[in-house]
Amino acid sequence: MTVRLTDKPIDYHLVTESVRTPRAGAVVLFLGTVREFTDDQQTTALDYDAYPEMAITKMEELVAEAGEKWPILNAVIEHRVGHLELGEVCVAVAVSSPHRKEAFHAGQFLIDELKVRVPIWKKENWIDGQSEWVHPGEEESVRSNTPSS
Amino acid sequence: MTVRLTDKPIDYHLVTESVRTPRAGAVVLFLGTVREFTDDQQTTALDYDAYPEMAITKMEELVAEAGEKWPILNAVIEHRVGHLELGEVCVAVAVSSPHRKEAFHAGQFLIDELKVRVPIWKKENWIDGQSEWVHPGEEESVRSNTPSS
Amino acid sequence: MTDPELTMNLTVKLFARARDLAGTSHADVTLSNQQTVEEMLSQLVIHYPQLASIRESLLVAVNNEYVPSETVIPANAEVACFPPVSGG
Amino acid sequence: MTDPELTMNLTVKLFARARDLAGTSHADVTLSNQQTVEEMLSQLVIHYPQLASIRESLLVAVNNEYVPSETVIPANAEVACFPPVSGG
Repeated sequence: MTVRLTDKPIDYHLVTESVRTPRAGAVVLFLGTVREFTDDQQTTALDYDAYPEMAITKMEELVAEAGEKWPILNAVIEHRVGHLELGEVCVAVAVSSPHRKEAFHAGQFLIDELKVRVPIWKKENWIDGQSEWVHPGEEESVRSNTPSS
Repeated sequence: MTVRLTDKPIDYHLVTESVRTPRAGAVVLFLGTVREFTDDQQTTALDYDAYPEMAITKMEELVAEAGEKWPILNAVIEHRVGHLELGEVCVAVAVSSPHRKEAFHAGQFLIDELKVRVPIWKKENWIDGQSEWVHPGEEESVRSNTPSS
Repeated sequence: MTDPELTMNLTVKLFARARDLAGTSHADVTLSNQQTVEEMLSQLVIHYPQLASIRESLLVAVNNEYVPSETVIPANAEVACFPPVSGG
Repeated sequence: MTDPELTMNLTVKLFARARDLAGTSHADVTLSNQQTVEEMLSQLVIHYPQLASIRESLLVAVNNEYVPSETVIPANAEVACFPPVSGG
């Protein structure tokens, strides 16, 4: 079980290889990638900010919880921080298990919970030059002209 | 949407790359891998047989059905045939979609349905030298001494 | 002897354990016209009695589609017969 | 003036929009001993009024754990304050 933050492009092939084992019959990999369109808003890039120590602690908690819920053999989470261009991988979650059902369940659990528990934030950079932090549940979206870092 | 049978090792990195697009926010990859233990029986290798024309037809049906059920952007299935050693990838299913939920649903649908509809069969080669076709639902398991091809 | 006009020679593709038991990947059966999948299976088991043990679980495909036992086999169809699948 | 024995200087880590609004990643607040997260947030907003607009949605972590507003902040704790997360 390994979790990692990185400011370099994620090598998801390496992430996937690292969970493979002859004891596994199933491997599930989830990739979050930088999407160009959200409804009709066009993104040009994302910036991810993280609270590194707590993000690592929370991701470690998640893989431990997944291991208690399902008989998984290995799980790895790697999350990118910094500036990402369209199409780049922002997160890779890989899980191996003897049978496929628990690999799917654990993979979905890990990414679902990561999105609510792990202190990482994304800022959308829109095509009109504006940028905006994404903070789910905030009443109003506060658009700002802060240039992306 | 592409489906493929191959007697060469599956390059799942290539399969995954082929579904990626900046329109996607999510990619799900499923790998079936040759598992060493099934309960307490130890496998040394698998042999896959297929009815190629029909397998392709059925896999094409599956990706078309997935595309009707969920707003997926791309889906690729590649299945190995022939002799596979422990740990090797027997099938890779990759799906991309704008959001993660449908990528997980479509990926699970494709592998679940592949396993009941697509005419491919596996023969387990056990450590005791015996080999056995896996035919789910057959009343009795018929063990034979046919050497693996 | 049946009228040759009313019979067809059919080669049934066999796979996996069905092929191993029959000892061939292409089983030849002779059917009358308008015979069903069920009747084809009966002919198959007469010619290849080794298949009797798995007959109940055999699936039949005509032109790459699964068909139920009452389906009439059309002329020039590609017919295949195999045990439950186990890919993936 | 409070008794210096009974106050602590706390540096609160800020992230994402909270950091941008406050203009700093490390906000200094002075708390009395035994004050709660809620009271810390009040001090924070007094020092950084730009945070008032997002105060209701701010999350607080003490030593890498989320804590509710009634939690008393222990001495020498690492405290962080940030809006709802959006990783992945």
